[in-house]
Amino acid sequence: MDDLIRIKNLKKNFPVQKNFLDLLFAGAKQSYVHAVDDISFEIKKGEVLGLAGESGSGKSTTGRLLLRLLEPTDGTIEYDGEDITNKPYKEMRSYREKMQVVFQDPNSSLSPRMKVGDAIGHPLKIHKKLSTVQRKEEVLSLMEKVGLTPADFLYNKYPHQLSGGQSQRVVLARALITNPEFVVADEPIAMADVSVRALILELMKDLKKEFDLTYLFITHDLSTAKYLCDRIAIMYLGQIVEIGSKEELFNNPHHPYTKALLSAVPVPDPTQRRTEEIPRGEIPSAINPPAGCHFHPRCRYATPECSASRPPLKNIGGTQYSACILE
Amino acid sequence: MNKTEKKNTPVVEARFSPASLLRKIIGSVSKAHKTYGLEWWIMIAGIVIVLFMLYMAFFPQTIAPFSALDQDTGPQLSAPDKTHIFGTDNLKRDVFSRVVFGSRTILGVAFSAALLSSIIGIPLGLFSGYFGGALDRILSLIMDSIYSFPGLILAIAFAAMLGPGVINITLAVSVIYIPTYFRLVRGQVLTLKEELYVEAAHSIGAPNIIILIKYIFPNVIATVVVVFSLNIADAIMTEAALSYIGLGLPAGIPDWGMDIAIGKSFLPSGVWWMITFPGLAIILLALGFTMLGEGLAEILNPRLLEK
Amino acid sequence: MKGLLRYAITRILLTIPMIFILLTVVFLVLRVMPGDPVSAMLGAHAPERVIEEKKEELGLNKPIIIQYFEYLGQLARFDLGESMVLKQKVTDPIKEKLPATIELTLWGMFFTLAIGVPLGAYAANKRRTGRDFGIRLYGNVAYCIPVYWMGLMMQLVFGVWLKWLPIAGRTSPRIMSSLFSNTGFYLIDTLLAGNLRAFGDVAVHLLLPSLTLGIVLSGVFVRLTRANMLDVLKSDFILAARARGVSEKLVVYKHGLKNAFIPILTMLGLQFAILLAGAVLTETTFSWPGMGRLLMERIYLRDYPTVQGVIVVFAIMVSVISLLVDLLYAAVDPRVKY
Amino acid sequence: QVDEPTTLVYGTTEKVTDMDTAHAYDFHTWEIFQNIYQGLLAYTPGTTELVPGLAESYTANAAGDEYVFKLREGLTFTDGTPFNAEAVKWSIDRVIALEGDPSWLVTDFVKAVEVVDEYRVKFILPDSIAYFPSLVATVPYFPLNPNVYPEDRIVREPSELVGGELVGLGPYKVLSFKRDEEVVLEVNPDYYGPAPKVERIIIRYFADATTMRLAIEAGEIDLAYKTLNPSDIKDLSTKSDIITNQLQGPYIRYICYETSESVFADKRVRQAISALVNRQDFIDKVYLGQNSPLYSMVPMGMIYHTDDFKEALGDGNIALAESLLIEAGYSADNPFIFELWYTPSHYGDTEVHLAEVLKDQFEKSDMVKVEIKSAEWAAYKDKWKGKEMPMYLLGWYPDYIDPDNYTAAFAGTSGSKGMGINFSDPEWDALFNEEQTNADPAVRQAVFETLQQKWTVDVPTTPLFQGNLYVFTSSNVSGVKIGPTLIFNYNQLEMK
Amino acid sequence: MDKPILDVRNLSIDYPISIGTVEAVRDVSFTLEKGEALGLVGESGCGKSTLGLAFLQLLRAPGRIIDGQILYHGNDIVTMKNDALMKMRGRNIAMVFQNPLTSLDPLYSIEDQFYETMKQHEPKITKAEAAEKAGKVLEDLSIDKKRLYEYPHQLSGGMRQRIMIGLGLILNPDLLIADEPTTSLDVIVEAGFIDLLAKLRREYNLSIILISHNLGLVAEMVDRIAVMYGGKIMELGTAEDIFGKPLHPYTEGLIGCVPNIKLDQKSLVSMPGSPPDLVNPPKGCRFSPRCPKCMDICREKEPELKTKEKGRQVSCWLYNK
Ligand SMILES: Nc1ncnc2c1ncn2[C@@H]1O[C@H](COP(=O)(O)OP(=O)(O)OP(=O)(O)O)[C@@H](O)[C@H]1O
Ligand SMILES: Nc1ncnc2c1ncn2[C@@H]1O[C@H](COP(=O)(O)OP(=O)(O)OP(=O)(O)O)[C@@H](O)[C@H]1O
Ligand SMILES: [Mg+2]
Ligand SMILES: [Mg+2]
Repeated sequence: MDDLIRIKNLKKNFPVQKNFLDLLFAGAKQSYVHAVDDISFEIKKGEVLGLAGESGSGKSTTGRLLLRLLEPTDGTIEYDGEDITNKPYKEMRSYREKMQVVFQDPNSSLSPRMKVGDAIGHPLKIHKKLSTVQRKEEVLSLMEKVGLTPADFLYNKYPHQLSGGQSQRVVLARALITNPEFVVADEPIAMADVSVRALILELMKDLKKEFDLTYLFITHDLSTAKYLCDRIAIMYLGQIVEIGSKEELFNNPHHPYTKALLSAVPVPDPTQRRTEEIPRGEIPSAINPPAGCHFHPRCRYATPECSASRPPLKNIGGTQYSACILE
Repeated sequence: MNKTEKKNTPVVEARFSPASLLRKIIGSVSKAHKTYGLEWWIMIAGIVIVLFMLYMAFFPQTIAPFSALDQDTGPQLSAPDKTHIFGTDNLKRDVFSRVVFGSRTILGVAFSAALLSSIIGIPLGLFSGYFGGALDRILSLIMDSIYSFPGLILAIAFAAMLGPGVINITLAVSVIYIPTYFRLVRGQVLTLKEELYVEAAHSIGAPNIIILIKYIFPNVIATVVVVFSLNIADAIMTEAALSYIGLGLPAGIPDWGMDIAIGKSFLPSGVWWMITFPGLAIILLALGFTMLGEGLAEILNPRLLEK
Repeated sequence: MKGLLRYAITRILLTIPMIFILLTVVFLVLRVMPGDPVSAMLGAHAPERVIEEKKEELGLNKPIIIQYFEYLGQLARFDLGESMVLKQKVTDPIKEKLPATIELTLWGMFFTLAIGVPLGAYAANKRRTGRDFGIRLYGNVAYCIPVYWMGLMMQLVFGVWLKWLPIAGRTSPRIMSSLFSNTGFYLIDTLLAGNLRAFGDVAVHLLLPSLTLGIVLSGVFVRLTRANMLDVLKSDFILAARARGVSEKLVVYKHGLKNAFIPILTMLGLQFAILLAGAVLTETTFSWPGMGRLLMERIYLRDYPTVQGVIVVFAIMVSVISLLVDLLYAAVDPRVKY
Repeated sequence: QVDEPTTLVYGTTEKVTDMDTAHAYDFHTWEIFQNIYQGLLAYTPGTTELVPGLAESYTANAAGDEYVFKLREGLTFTDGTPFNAEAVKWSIDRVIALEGDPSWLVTDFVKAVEVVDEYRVKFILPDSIAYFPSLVATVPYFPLNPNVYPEDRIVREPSELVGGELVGLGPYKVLSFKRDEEVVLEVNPDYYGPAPKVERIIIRYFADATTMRLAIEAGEIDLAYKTLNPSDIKDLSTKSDIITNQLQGPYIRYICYETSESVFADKRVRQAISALVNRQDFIDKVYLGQNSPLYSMVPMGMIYHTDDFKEALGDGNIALAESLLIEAGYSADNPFIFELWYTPSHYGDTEVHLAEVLKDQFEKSDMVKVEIKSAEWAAYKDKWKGKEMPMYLLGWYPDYIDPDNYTAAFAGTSGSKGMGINFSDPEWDALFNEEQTNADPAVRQAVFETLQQKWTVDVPTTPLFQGNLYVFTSSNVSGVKIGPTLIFNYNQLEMK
Repeated sequence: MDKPILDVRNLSIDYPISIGTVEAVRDVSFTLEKGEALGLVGESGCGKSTLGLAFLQLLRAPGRIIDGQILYHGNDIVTMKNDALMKMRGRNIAMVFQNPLTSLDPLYSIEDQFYETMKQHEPKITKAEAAEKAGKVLEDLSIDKKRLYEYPHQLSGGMRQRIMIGLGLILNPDLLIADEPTTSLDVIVEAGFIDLLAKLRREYNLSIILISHNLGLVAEMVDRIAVMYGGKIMELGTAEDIFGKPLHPYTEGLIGCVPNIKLDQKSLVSMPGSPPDLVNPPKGCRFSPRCPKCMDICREKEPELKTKEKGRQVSCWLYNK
């Protein structure tokens, strides 16, 4: 299998907003949120890579960087062997056809004043020269495929007239209308009701087969990640702490953070209640992350060494890599 | 669904009759009232007032018994009675007729002023907010400065500069409302710019100008409509205030603010009717637009007015 | 404290561009205006030579851009210059009229808040009752009343018909004006002089104009307070406080009103600008010798420096008020720290 | 307890301008000067009769271009400075040098002032000037204290004077001065004449007529003078506890035409429009009957006044107007269209109405279409200079009491230009010259009669009305004597 | 067995709104024993929060209880007077809400809010006493005492949630109602929170009603579960029973929807459709339009909540012959 996406040493800093007079007076230095801090990975064609981690760990930022919706501070992004890190906005347009995104909140990712049909059809309008009738037909047929039935009826609805599940399908349809190769799904089910979650997950699975897709699946729910992904990367404070195939990671987690996450996931089975202790405290600020391994203040196994320098990702067998000095 | 059916659909829709249209309107009215409750009635009251005033402005002669300028309608300075329901002024003109004809002036000025300031303010706000940069900062600074300053005082300066006249006063009033639209639209664009659907539009490769027109502008328009209506109410007050202090229109055009100013000197003699009625007319008209705007706001976007 | 000071200084510095922009606008507007101070000042008989000399003397013959930069230079030295039509410093009439306007607006603001906030809070608490509806209607109508018309009506009722209250001026003609040379705030001056009769006279004169302003502006605050109260009463912490058994009175007034007051505070700065505009009209209606009247008079006389000076003072007043509002804000809201 | 001085509170809507005789040029400031200073000549209160003031007598030479005034002896200013010919010369020279607004009243008529001896001063005129004595009674000719007034600059506030007190040789002095609020006058103990009966006068400045009217009604002021609204005057006149003093003032209102290039260049349309004016109608409507129709630029009550306009053109004479218009090439299909300008605040709130009623009167003829326009005073003046206003409304208070001041100022080539009328006719100019230089009353009478006759033909302006003045006092005040000169001597006032 | 701490009988709640009446809760009955933890699960909009608020008579306008009783230690909360209610709230029954970020008044310090709560119930308490007591509780919740003098915005979400619990527990109530207490928290913080609740439950002998749509969370915590759908209880039983052998098709669907990290699932059960419109609820069983095992009778008549076996109730025609 080829790599469809390859990113190297990707970084993204967000300047912390400060009044310019503040800077002038206090002499305060401009500080940054290190949202994504030097990460590298690749996604193979046809693969589903999961990106998991707590809130604020930089998952969405990574997704946006891949799609060039944000400009990286540093590092490179390759798509299908081509470096797209510095492609100008206009040239990126041809890639947009192949790379798509589905966001967390279907309601806010649809313009409230745009009819369903127009919203789904808009990418076509931009990328393909089709007559209005042709476009409508394509949209309708895709709507049927993603289960937006009766398509004809829903075509002229506004997003607020749809149920949560339907909106999420519209978003999926919009992402798929140009026949993309790669889809970034940023927590597509986080806002949905339990029953809808299952429907969307199933649908995504089916669509992947039908359209031969590659996914970057962002989630903070490891259960869903396990259900859908082939490989999973665990992020903590802008860094990837562990990456590996689903089986490797779940059966043999290496990094203490991965372990903690796994044990914290509630299991819908009262007979299997958790017994392990979980780490204390909350994720620190990404403005001044702890030195060395970012996780060390919460880590049960932390040694002085951990705060000294950042441990690199190292192979610990198979395709599994972990950024922990522990054996 | 087969093709013949599809083709039929528009035909069915096109075959409308006045009766069906009426049924549709009544249907939506009654449904809407159920959904929106009191706000709906406020808006209806506003619409009724505004429509009435519009009618008055367009067809004053159907309501007014005299011409606004007729200086021989009866006795001088007579209190309201049967022939002159609002009394007469010192030039023996009929106050009621002047109020009726005056609606045309004030509505015309207020509406054109609001329109003009929105036509200038909205695009400026859209571009400034969307593209940002140095121009945005400069524009914002200018607009904020003007906005935070008492508008009427600026309008006074402009009106004094331009001199009296319908067009001049319209310009003077519109200048002070440009920042209102600019700030509103810019603020909205700044939030909308961060919306996921705008990001989604970027992700499908839509050019900036399309994003601005197709994704951002339609979402701004709802609030703009509300503010436009409230703004007309404001412009009405400003126009009347300018006329009141003598910076409005030259003589010969019936104008409520000016009539109040003139009536003012008769106040100690107990001539209440010359000021009372034009004033009530201003209140009613402004109230109409405020209620319309507020109703719209609650219906279109309940969060707007709280800001 | 240091942060506060820095914040205050920052804020004051930030007002400089605002004043600069307003001045530029006003400067240009005044120069484009037909008529100039010389023709407003001199009689119809004045020979051309005198007019020219006068213009030369006032610097009106220079290119506008030069006049503009000269004026800015002057301002930078905190000098508002001299009136062009009357032989006086611009600051002289301002010093005299400013207290009148401040006295009027402060009391106007007092009545605005005293009427608006309690009514709004009450209406929110009695949501969807007849009283609520009545108060909302009051709010809407008050907002739409032209302030000068309200003033005239007050004059008509209380001055002309009932003859209870004086309808114009700051004092009765019989009160000697030498009494007021201390601060220019008549209420304070009369108290300082210990002249209670005069104090009463001044208070009575202040009543109608400030009440007029108060009533008209209270409309906004009724609506604002009501909307904010409703919003706050819906919020989670109100429900949480109730769930802990906190009494209704505390919930509504300690938590509800205080929280609702924060957005009202934000509006206060802006409303003050409206109040100032209203004061201009009220001054005209009640013959109140304040800044608004000064402005109008001097615009007619094309007294450029004085008009500009008045605008600067208005702008400073607006800024000072919004600074005060911000400081108050910090006092009320622990989330805001300077 | 000290006795309060008898105090009279005087209300007015006027304003004090500069406290300097070299610069003040308005009736109210002049009125104050007339009470704190004295002229060489004065008027018997309430009449146009000139009597000696600070000068005991005067003589003129045969050519009429030199006047010698013999001053009253032994007077000193409050600070001890003697009043003498030096002081008179100093004062006149100062007015000439400072070139203030009214300085033309001196510079146009006086070539030089010479000290003859301690109490004798000589005015050398460029020409014979028939009405020079009445000029000498005007404020710019008032002698000032050379040790108090600065020589080289105009004084605005009394505080700028040496000593900071405004006191002259007149019956009153300024006790305190608060611009636009109040001026307090008190008896001048050094006044040589009989002491005034009212010891203190507080002049209260009102921002508007309404307030002043309420104040006099409420007894808060004892006297109200200039300017009340017609409705207030009407109401106050009916009040039993208020005394109404009505007088026919020298104040006139008229229409000006731009006669050189505007649509009014043709004198026939000026005649036609004058014929359309209906004076009683607007007096009733706008002024509630309070002014008098005026049919000549020379006001009624002044010497040589005739009513020529009445006979020649009449009032609301549509037939005549239309025939004149047809002659000038207009018809109902091709109406005469023009702009009527007024200035909204300078002449009070009634001005709008005057414009509106005039428009209505003009448009009584189908051949006339009027568009009303307005401009504030400063712009108004610019506009008349720029010939932007074809027709505009003005009013006139005399500078000195003579028909010349009502005629030459409008129709003489130079005066007319300054007023924006731009009327010029050598024949007229010759007549003005005659009337100005010839002191013979019979000759002057003939000239003015001709002029008034010609006025109805060439119509450089159309007289509208003559203003009545009203002084309201509370019932305990008497002694209001204001004649056609409009000089209000406070020392005539009495309070019961 | 002791008398139950809470006995809910045939409770029905309406929200009359302009377009009709939302039948938010219908005919709900259950009991809660001392020290027991009950989970209330169901999809969004099925009336869980409404029910939770009803126990304190805190329904948001225009909600009102139209029928039924809520017996707390035998006293009916539904008919309780305002004064009595006020005394009961916080002291006997405490409640923790979904959004910790907005559940504390931002304008008052944590101490103020503790003091206010205590003062309300013990008018004589001094500020110092209150602070001491509050400090102890905070320590129990592993929060530094010093935090007492801070304002809500200075605390993290997790801390605020614990403060909310602290405010709930300060008066030693015996029943805690937690309405989706962890929705806005991260998994690790959430897990910590569950541990904390378990500890408190042991120490204070608390009874808990945990409202959540996170089945995993409920499975971790509670003894018994009530499954709600469309305002009604569909099934009630011990956690093991509900997850082990669900009876109601809705329960079955709900459980099948959720991916289980401990399992290697190839596919999930999907349950098409959406919860009913409670203004016009479907005729018959409210779940019938979405039910895979729907029978004719289901569309006609509503089933009753019948006891199937000991401690097990279900409302379904399948078991209700
Ligand atoms: N546009 C932005 N400007 C400034 N900071 C940002 C921006 N976007 C994200 N951040 C910061 O970057 C960090 C990472 O954010 P990101 O949204 O990538 O996290 P996440 O893992 O997706 O979290 P979540 O699970 O909450 O979505 C956070 O601290 C966030 O506050
Ligand atoms: N204040 C209210 N006014 C009108 N209807 C309401 C109100 N509050 C809730 N409802 C309605 O009552 C029903 C039950 O709402 P409730 O909030 O109890 O559901 P829930 O199960 O807690 O849902 P969620 O999981 O989304 O919190 C819903 O249909 C809701 O629309
Ligand atoms: Mg994210
Ligand atoms: Mg809920």
